[in-house]
This record gives sequence, C-alpha cells and structure tokens, in this order.
Amino acid sequence: MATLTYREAVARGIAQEMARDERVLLIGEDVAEAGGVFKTTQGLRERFGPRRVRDTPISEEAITGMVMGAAMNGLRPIGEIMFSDFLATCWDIVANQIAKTRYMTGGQIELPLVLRSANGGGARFGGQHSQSVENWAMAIPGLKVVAPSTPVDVVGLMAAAIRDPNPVVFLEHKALFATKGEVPDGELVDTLGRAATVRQGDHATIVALAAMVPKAIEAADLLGREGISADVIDLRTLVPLDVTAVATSVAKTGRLFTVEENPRLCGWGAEVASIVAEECFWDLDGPIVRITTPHIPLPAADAIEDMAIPSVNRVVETVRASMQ
Amino acid sequence: MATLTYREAVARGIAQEMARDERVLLIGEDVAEAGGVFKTTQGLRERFGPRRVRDTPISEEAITGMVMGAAMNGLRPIGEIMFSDFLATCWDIVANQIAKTRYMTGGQIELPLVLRSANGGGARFGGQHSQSVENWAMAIPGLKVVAPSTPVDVVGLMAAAIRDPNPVVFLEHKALFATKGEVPDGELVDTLGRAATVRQGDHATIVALAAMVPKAIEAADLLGREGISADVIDLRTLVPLDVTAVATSVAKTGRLFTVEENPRLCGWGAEVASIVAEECFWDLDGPIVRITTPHIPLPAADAIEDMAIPSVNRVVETVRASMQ
Amino acid sequence: MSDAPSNGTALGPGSHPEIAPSVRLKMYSSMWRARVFEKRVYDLFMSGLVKGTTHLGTGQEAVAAGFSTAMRDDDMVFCTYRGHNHTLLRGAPMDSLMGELLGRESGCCGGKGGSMHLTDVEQHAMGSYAIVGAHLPVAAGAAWASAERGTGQVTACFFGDGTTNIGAFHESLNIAAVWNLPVVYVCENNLYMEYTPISSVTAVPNPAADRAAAYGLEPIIVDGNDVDAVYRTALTALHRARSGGGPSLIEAQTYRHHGHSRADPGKYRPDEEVEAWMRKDPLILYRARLESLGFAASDLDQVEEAARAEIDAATAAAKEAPEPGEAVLMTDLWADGGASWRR
Amino acid sequence: MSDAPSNGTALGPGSHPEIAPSVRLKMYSSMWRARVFEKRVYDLFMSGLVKGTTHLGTGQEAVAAGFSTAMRDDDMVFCTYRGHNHTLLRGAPMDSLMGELLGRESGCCGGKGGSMHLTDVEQHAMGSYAIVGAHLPVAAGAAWASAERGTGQVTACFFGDGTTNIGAFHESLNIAAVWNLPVVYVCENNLYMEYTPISSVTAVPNPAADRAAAYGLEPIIVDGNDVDAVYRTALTALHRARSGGGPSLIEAQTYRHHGHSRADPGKYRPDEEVEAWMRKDPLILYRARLESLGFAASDLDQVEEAARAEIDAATAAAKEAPEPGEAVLMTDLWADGGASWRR
Ligand SMILES: Cc1ncc(C[n+]2csc(CCOP(=O)(O)OP(=O)(O)O)c2C)c(N)n1
Ligand SMILES: Cc1ncc(C[n+]2csc(CCOP(=O)(O)OP(=O)(O)O)c2C)c(N)n1
Ligand SMILES: [Mg+2]
Ligand SMILES: [Mg+2]
Repeated sequence: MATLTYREAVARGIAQEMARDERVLLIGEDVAEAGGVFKTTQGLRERFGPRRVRDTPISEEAITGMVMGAAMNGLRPIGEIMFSDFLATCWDIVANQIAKTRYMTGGQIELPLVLRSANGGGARFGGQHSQSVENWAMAIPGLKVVAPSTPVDVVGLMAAAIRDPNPVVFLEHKALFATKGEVPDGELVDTLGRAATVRQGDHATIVALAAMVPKAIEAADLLGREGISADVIDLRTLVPLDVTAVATSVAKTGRLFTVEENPRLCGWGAEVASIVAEECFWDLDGPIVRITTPHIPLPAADAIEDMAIPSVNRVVETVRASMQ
Repeated sequence: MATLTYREAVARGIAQEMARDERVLLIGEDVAEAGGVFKTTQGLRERFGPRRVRDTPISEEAITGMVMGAAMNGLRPIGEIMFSDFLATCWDIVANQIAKTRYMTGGQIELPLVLRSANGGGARFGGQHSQSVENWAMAIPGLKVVAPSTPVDVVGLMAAAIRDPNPVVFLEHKALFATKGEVPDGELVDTLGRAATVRQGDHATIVALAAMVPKAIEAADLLGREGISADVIDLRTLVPLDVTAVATSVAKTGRLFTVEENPRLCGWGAEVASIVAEECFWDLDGPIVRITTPHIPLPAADAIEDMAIPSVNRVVETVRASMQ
Repeated sequence: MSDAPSNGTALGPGSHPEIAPSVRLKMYSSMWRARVFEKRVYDLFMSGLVKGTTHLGTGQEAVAAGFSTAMRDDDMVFCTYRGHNHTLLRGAPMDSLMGELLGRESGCCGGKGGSMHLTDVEQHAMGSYAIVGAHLPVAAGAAWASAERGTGQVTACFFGDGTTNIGAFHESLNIAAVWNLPVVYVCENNLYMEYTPISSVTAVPNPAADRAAAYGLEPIIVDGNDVDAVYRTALTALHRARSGGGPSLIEAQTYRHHGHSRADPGKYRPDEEVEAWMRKDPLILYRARLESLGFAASDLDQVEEAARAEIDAATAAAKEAPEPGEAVLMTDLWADGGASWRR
Repeated sequence: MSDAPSNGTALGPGSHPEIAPSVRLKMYSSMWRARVFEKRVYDLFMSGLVKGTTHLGTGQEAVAAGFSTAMRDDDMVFCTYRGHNHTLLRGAPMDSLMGELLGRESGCCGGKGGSMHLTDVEQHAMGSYAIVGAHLPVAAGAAWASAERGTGQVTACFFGDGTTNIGAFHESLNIAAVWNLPVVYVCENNLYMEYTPISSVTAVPNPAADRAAAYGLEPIIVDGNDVDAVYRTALTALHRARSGGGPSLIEAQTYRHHGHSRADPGKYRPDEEVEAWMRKDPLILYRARLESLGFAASDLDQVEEAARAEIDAATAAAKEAPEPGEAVLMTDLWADGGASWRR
C-alpha cells in the first residue's frame, strides 16, 4: 500500500498497462520530455522510451486522428488533450469519427483507445481552461466516459479504460491532482460502469462526480449532524451509467440531488434526473434538485470562481432547504 | 400572404434583413453562386451582390472565426455551416470563442452574429450528415439556440436572430425544407424565447422541436380520438427556454412527454424534464417520459433510419402506454 | 489485388521497367469495373433505389486503378465519400458495395454506413469518411501503427482539392513529415469543391503541390487520367514510404464526369472545359494506348464485358438481399456487439 | 498611441526614412513599460497574489513595441495568453491590466478574464485568446469587416511558433490571402512551444516563413529583438495591407527570458542558448544603440524611472481595488447585461 497523489496515480495507471502490453503508447503535447504540464506522465518516457511516449506538435486533430488510426491498426494508443476545453478543437475527430466509426461500419472497425484530458475548474485559469465537459462526451453515442475522484480509482479505471475495446474519454480533474489517497500495491483493474456508494444514508441520495465527490461527502457529513442522512454516490463513469445504483438508492431515500460542475443546461445531472423522473417516479417523495455551476463560463478571479462552482455550503443549504 | 417552402423561408428571412441593414452579410461554402446545397440561399447573391454573399473555402474554423471577428468590428454577419454535424470541426470557435468572449471580457465585446446550419436526420445521409446537435449548442453558455418548425417561424425567427445582439445558432431542419406554409406579406419579426402551444389538451403535455413538431401534432390528434387530449408545445428556441409555457401546461395536465430527435443522453429533453422534475414536481401525476432517438449514430439505410427517429406511432404508443 | 506486381514495391524512384501486360490489363479492367459500378449507381439513384446521396468517381478511375494496382495486399486505403472507386478496387466485393448503397443487410456495413461510408477492413479499405479532411490524421495514425509494429505496410489516403484548405490537412501533413510516416497523401484535384472552382477559394494554383514545401516535401503532380503515370508515381511513393523515406504528397489532376453529388448536372462548369476533359476520359485514352501497344481489341472488349456482367450480377444480388430489421439497429455501437449505455 | 508617427503608415515598402528620435524614445519607453510590468507580474505570481497562471512576454518586448508604435490609432490587435505586452502597448492602462491579473473588479475584464484574456476594446486591443490558433480566423474576420466598411483599419495578429502547426493557422492564412484581407500575421518565434523545441515538431526550419509560399505570400523574417527592424517591417506590412496589398506573414525571431508559464524555470533550454539570447536582450541592445546615436543617458534613465513609477502606482491601485462580488458573477453573458437562459 502506498500513498499517491491523484496525479501520480495517473502515471501509475498508465505505467501498469504499458508494462503489461507493448501495444499501449502515449502521445500528446509535452507528455514525454516534460512529463506533462500537470506532471501526470512523469517518468513514462524514461521508463518506456521515446517511441512509446511521444511529444506532438500543437495539433489536436492530428493527435486524436492518429490515435484513432493507430487503434485501427493494432495499437492501443492513449492520446492526451492537455485541457479538456481543447477537445473542442478536435471535436469532429472525437464525436464524428472516433465515436461513430464502429457503428457506421457495421462493427468492422474496433477502436481500443483512450483520450485523456485535464478537466474542471477551481484553478483560476479563466473560461477557456476550466470547463467541465463530461456532458459533451456523454451526449455522443459511442464514447465511454470516465471521471474518477480518488487516486485508487484513477489507477483502476485507467487500467480498465486502456483494456476496454471501445473508445474511452478519461477526464482527470485538475482540482484533484494534488489530493492524496492510499493505493494498494500490485496490479489494479477496475470495472467501467460501476458507481460507488461512498456514504450511506436514508433521507436523500446525493449523486456526484470527480471533484464534486469530496464536496458531496463533506456536505453529507454536515447534513448528517443535522439529522439528514444521505447516500452519496460517486458515479465514477458516465457511460456506462450505473442507473441501478442510483435507482436503488432513490428507492430507499425518495429524494435525489445531483452535484455537478458543468454549466447547468444539459449536464449529466439532467440525464440522471430525467432517468429517475421516468423510471423511479413513484419512489420520489419530493422534487429532484440539481446543484450545478450556473450557465456561464467560469470566471478567472478567485472570488467569483468560487461562487460559481458548487460548494459544500451550497450543497448543504440546497439539500436542507429542499428537505424541509 | 404567400405559400412558401421552409427552404424558401430561409432565404426570405435573410433577404428581409439584408435589405433592411447593410451590415448583414452571409458567408459559407457554396452559399453564393450555387445558392446553397439545400437551395436555402438562392437568389441572395444576385440580389445583394458578391461582396455581401460570399463563397468560402472548406474552412469551417475560418468561417466561424471570421464571422466572430467581423461581428466585433461593425458587421452583423451570418455564417453557414453546411451540415450541423460539421459544427464539430469548428466547435472551438463556436463553444470556446464566440460563446464565451462577451463574458470573459466583462461585456466589452458584443457579437451580433448568426450561425445557420442544416440539422437533423431522415434523409438517408448516414451518421456524419444526419445529427441533431441542438443539445450541443444548448449546453454551451452564451449561445442562443433556435430551431423552427414552420416557414413562418423560419422567417420571423431568422429576423429576430439576425437582429439579436448575441450569437445565435440557427438550426434549419433538413426534413422540413420541402414542407410548405403560409407566410404573411411584409416585414416579419418574431421573438426569441417564446414557445408556441400548437394544440390544446388536458391530459398530457407533449413538448417538441423542429421536425418533431408535426409528428407530435399528428400524434396528439390520434391520441385525441382515443380520449387523451394533449397540449403540444413547439419550443421554437432552446435558449432562451420558455419554461413558463411548459410549466403552465404541466400545471394543467400533470403529465410531461418530450419528443426529441437528438440521441438520448443529455438532450434538451433531459433539461426540460429536469426543470419540471424540480420546479413542477407537485403538479406531476406520473412519470416524465422522454421519447428520443436511441443513443446511437443515425444509420443510413431507410429501413432502420426510420426506426431510430421518433415516429408518430412511437409517440402515440408511448403516451398511451404511460397514461394507462 | 492478389496479382499486384509483387516486385513493384521493391522499385526505387526512376527505376521502373516497362509495365507488364498483365498489369496493364488489370488496370484496364479496374477502370472498367469502377466505371460500370458508378454508372449503375447513378441509374439506381435516379430511379430512387439508391437513397440519400452519392458522389460518383466517374472520370477519376485512373487514380484508384493505378494506386490499387501498385499496392501491396496489406497496404491500407483511406478515402472520402467519393470513395466507391477506391473501396471497390482495393478488393471489396461489388455485391456488398451495391448492397450497402441500396441499404441492404448484405451491404459491407450492414446498411448502417451508406454511400459515404463504404468500408471493407478485410480488404484493407479502411473506410470512407464524409467530413472533409477528417481521414487525413486517421491515415497518419494507421501509418504510425505500421511503423511502430514494423509491418511494412503503407497507407494511402485520397482526398479532393477542396480538402487542402481545411485545418486537418495541415496538421496531418506536418506530423506525417515530422514523424516520417509511411503514408502517401493523394489529392485528386478535379478542379471543384462541390460547385465552387477550387481556384476561387485557394491561395495557390496547385492546391496540394504548391503546399508540399510547407511540410518539407517535394511537389509532385501527376496526370490523374493516365493510369500508367499514376501507377508509376504510386510505385515510387509507396517504395519511398516502405523503405523509410517518409510521406509523399501527390497531386493527381483529374476531372469528374458527373456533378458533385446526387443529380447535380454540374452546370456551373464551362462547356468547353467539360468537353476537353471528356476527351481525356481515362478509359478511352487507355484503350487507345493498349491497342497501340498491340493488345487485341477482343481481349479489351472482354474486359469490358466481364465488368458489365459483374455489375449486373451484383445489382441483382443486392436487390434480392433483405433490408436490415429492428434487430440490426441496436447492434455494433460497442465491441460487445450491443448499444447499451447503462447498467 | 496618440503620438504614433502619422506619416509612418503612408510609407511604401523600402521608403522608410530615418526613425525620428521621438519615435525611438517612445519605443524605448514601450519596452521598459512592458518589462517592468512583466517583472511585477512575476513577483506577484510568486507571492501568490496573481493566481492561476501567467505567461510573460519578457524578452519579446521589441515585437510589441515596434508594432504598436507603427500602428494607426484604430488599428486592431489580437494576441494570445502571452499578450500582456501587446495589450499594454496598444494603450490599455496599467492599473486596469494589473487589476485583472489580481482578480479585481477594476480589471479590464472586471476579473472575469484573468491573465490569459486581457482585452481593452477602447484601445483596439481586441482580446487575448488562450486556445492556440483560435484568434487567427477572428483577426481575419475583423480585417474583413474593415475592408467591407472601408475604415482603412489594419488588423495585427500575434501568435507563437507552435501555433503554426494547428489547423486554424492554415485556414486563416489561406482565406486571408484569397480575400486579400488587411491583416498582418506575426509569428513570434521564440523557439519553444511550452517545453518542446519547435524544431522537434515542425516539418520546416522556419515555422512561419517557410509556410508563406503555401498561401502565395512572401517569406518575411525579422530580428524580433531589434525594435527598429520590427518597426520598419511593421510599417511596410501595415502600409501594404492598408493600401489594398493584402495580408503579410512575418516571422519575428525572439526568445522568452522566463519559462513558458507560472513558475516554470525553463530548464529544458540549454544554458548556452539562454545566455546567448540574454545577451541579445532587446532593451540592452536598444539602449546601446540609442546611446551610440547620441541620446542622453539621463533621458534614457528617466524613461526607465517613469516606467517603474507607473508600475508601482498601478500595483498599488490594483491592490486597493475590491474583489468582484456575487453581483458580478451573473452579468455580461448576454447583451442585456444578464445571464438568464430562461423565460
Ligand atoms: C468539413 C466539411 N465541410 C463541408 C463538407 C461538405 N462537402 C462535401 S464534399 C465537399 C467538397 C469537397 O471538395 P474536394 O475536396 O475537392 O473533393 P471532391 O468532392 O471534389 O472529390 C464539401 C464542401 C463536408 N463534407 N465536410
Ligand atoms: C489548442 C491548444 N492546444 C494546446 C494548448 C496549450 N498550450 C498553451 S501555450 C502552448 C504553446 C504555444 O506555443 P507557441 O505558439 O510557440 O507560443 P508561445 O507560448 O511560445 O508564445 C500550448 C501547447 C492551448 N492553449 N491550445
Ligand atoms: Mg474537388
Ligand atoms: Mg513559442
């Protein structure tokens, strides 16, 4: 058992799979010599050599397109898109090519690839380097979407993503890079599509993802002291979505709250809320409430960025007010 | 009063505004000499000259970027992205630049521009030319999103979009181009953000958009004969969203159904459903049901494309089953 | 493809001997097979059996015929929505292509792809891509994998003149050059991007060749209606790529006989231009050359007849094939064969 | 900007007379103002007052100083996250820039933009763009509007060497050339894209100049550390654009003194390389030239002192300014001043 930071866990997960399978390669901007701008790929080039860990030009369409082409031809490549905001610069390759090719070719083309990217706000980087775009990816049929909240999940889900025969968008949260957690020694391989219930309670279900998970946990702890006990569900992956975990919890608690960082409209919270409003309607004892970033770009100044992203306080107050 | 096709209404709306305001220009691939691949811009170059209606190279980032830059500097440009699927090739400009610039600059930069695009399926074009991407745009703060269902709405909403001081994504539905409708003579200017209740009923609220509107109407008529009467709401614009119209109707009927063409996850239907599940929860008499395209790319073969997109039949059966 | 000249790809630049008669006959046959295929697709489109849209390669057959003949069996091809010629000549069975165009379950993509997405991975026809420029980086990636795995494969990537103005072209050519990838980029310059003359939207006269230097590459222009010239150029570029010499960018000058897509009559093109190019029909030119080289007219006639017989049989088979049913709709999104997003 | 040489932009290529002493002094002052500004930003970043990230233009001042001095008042500038120099020298008040960097309500963007998005539309500093390449087509669009409206404005667009490899570069240069737009593209080649040497990811030695021909443009390289050379090159290109001669693509060779961003010490750069370039510091070089031209040392000292006084005052003002409050968060998404998406 070791204590790793979330950022170290990224490198650990990739290294585990690169050591196991020589078809796994990593490309991206500054991933090799520099070890990544977030130091998430540190040491990989030294360990696996300059051909398997390679720096690219600033050419996101080339990075994603090449990862796709290589996956068609016997590799299991990983492409890094430095900030998830930049996925927009290669969205055609991601959403129209990578996601659709298996279906459109009647299953002829398999694309075992991973696109990794640093997602989310809280770093005072401003509107073009802070977005949470997990909902962009979730809205595209053919992409799996992973967004872990702890170092151990990073390692295990990274391994699962790399081994998955489908394209996976793997979102690492910038605000979590420095967080630490225990990671068992040896090979770790998790399963995509399983949520984790990280707190147990009876009165409410709080569903969260990535950097919102620790906030939801803290909020649940505070609410617990007031007599409102909540299940906190860490979705971990958006596609496949663990509807069973959410539905089971809502059947018990009767109330659903989602805590999401992406801007309000059409986020994953809307999807989860809609599923529950359809499939678990008769279990509900009150409104489904989404706690989100407002529908704005994230501002740079710390004073207002902190107001935009859901806070522990906002979760506590929203749940409390809604449960009264 | 004249009878126009939906495609003629596009040209009529643009022409009305170009005649009124010389700052309005149109650029795009094959929009000028050829009058558009869907013939939606026919006659504009002849009428307004080759400088105001201009063909571009195949450079979607240039088209959208230039429209943005021109809007900063005194023009009110319209850019055509031929198929809405191609918005992915310039999504950075649309989602990260155009949408965010006013906010990020503290309101210094105004972007009165319109991006028009042919949206939607049913034409047997296959997975890369058939998508409904209205939810992509809705998920981005800073974009208004318009998707009319009738020729008269096309004209009036086009005028409103062009006059709006904000960036507007204007989605014309391919399956509606040949449909006809009465359009009054003279200047037409509609309002963004107002839904239309196109059928009145008591038992259910059916919310639809663009090509799903005629289907929802037909379904409501059929259901009406079985004693299930429904409000049919044509949203017309997704941003601003006419929550009032939907909430008022649900308060009356107690049941909400959405009929949307985009793939299932994170569509506008999820947003509408979530709003109702939060704000109108106590009005609801039963589950909120979304009728959507499955979460797949659209296939090309007519036999299966027709199965994928919500049909009148599917709406009737889903509502009927859910109301029993 | 199996009788592609196995020695061809071992040739260095400038060292091509005469083209063997069997190779010539094969290329003649290839062009005819492509020609009759597209003619039939056009007729079926006009009669409403091919739905949606279709982009014919008629007039541009020499490019696909020359390249496919020069390739090694396991070389890969990436092409566009105007990809029928390439997919067919790479080896995809005519009936599976026709089945796809008619939206049948027998289609190469089971009806899910349609005219713009013909794919036959078994034949190394790695797909037809319908969004301009997108397949260029994908082709680079396939080539990268060949290089890493040491398979000796070369990737050929075909696209149009209009494609040279989109960003993905630039990114792909640059990285292909920097990484010295075994990929051959072939611009089929047919003078138009849809209805717009390429010269009116492009900063240089030769949209591909005049950009080669921007990637440290040699400018290469070939008469795309002369199948022998294409074949020789292909051999050189494939050899270069296969022997570690890196990518090429080739501009093949050609012309489409039909409009851009569907029923477009192509009226935006000057009559004289069309007529001049019709006189340069690659099939007519090549028949004249083969006759002057002593090929028997009857042998050539037989090639043409075989092509006609093949397309008739393929059409009949496709028409008889069933349409895909509900069971097909929700398959093949994921590697497990299904389309479920939930648990 | 108001004392920019009004005759400058009327000059044709090659016809520049001597640079007037007042212009030289102004450029020296510009470089110093930019230098002290960035130095202060660095210190404030290290002390935690500037948060997030920041990309300094230290070492590259001559490019911004030369261009801003050559421009007409209403010419427009588009730049990147490494845009402090350009925004400041276009005329944005130091305290509003510093306010933005400290996340204050007094900031030019009210605190919403931050270091990477400095903008001052009143001064025609049309924004700093943080996604590589995105502002190139936007600049083309602004230039297009000038041309259509007949304003006579020229747009200057600054970007780095690494930016030449992204698709938006290609699309912008092509359309700017085809539409003959009054835009001047300036690549500040500082040899690195972040931590990666540009030569290791680019197919040509001069990332911008070697691509000019791909857009029918002349290759132009200028010593980006020689403010006089930059100024003259700027005059020529601005004149060409203003008089209908179309776009230019200029490669200004320069070097950043700091690392790429934040606290990056830039250790990936060879010591000798750094030292050689430090000797080519544009401020040192220019002071030497001005002294050799007979400018009084005391006048030059005074310029430097004025810059220092200005940054001290600006810093004090920014520190005193209030942070934005909740009221600011939900403003300015829409033209009506608000951020509501519903009715
Ligand atoms: C990104 C993108 N923009 C626009 C289109 C629409 N479109 C399809 S084909 C075409 C013209 C392509 O011209 P060219 O590259 O010369 O190929 P050709 O059709 O002549 O073979 C266009 C604009 C598209 N498919 N993708
Ligand atoms: C599309 C995109 N990809 C990657 C980045 C991350 N990034 C920021 S600056 C930079 C290097 C840019 O290099 P260059 O163009 O030479 O400009 P310089 O920083 O040297 O001024 C990179 C890769 C980005 N901002 N946008
Ligand atoms: Mg063409
Ligand atoms: Mg640089």
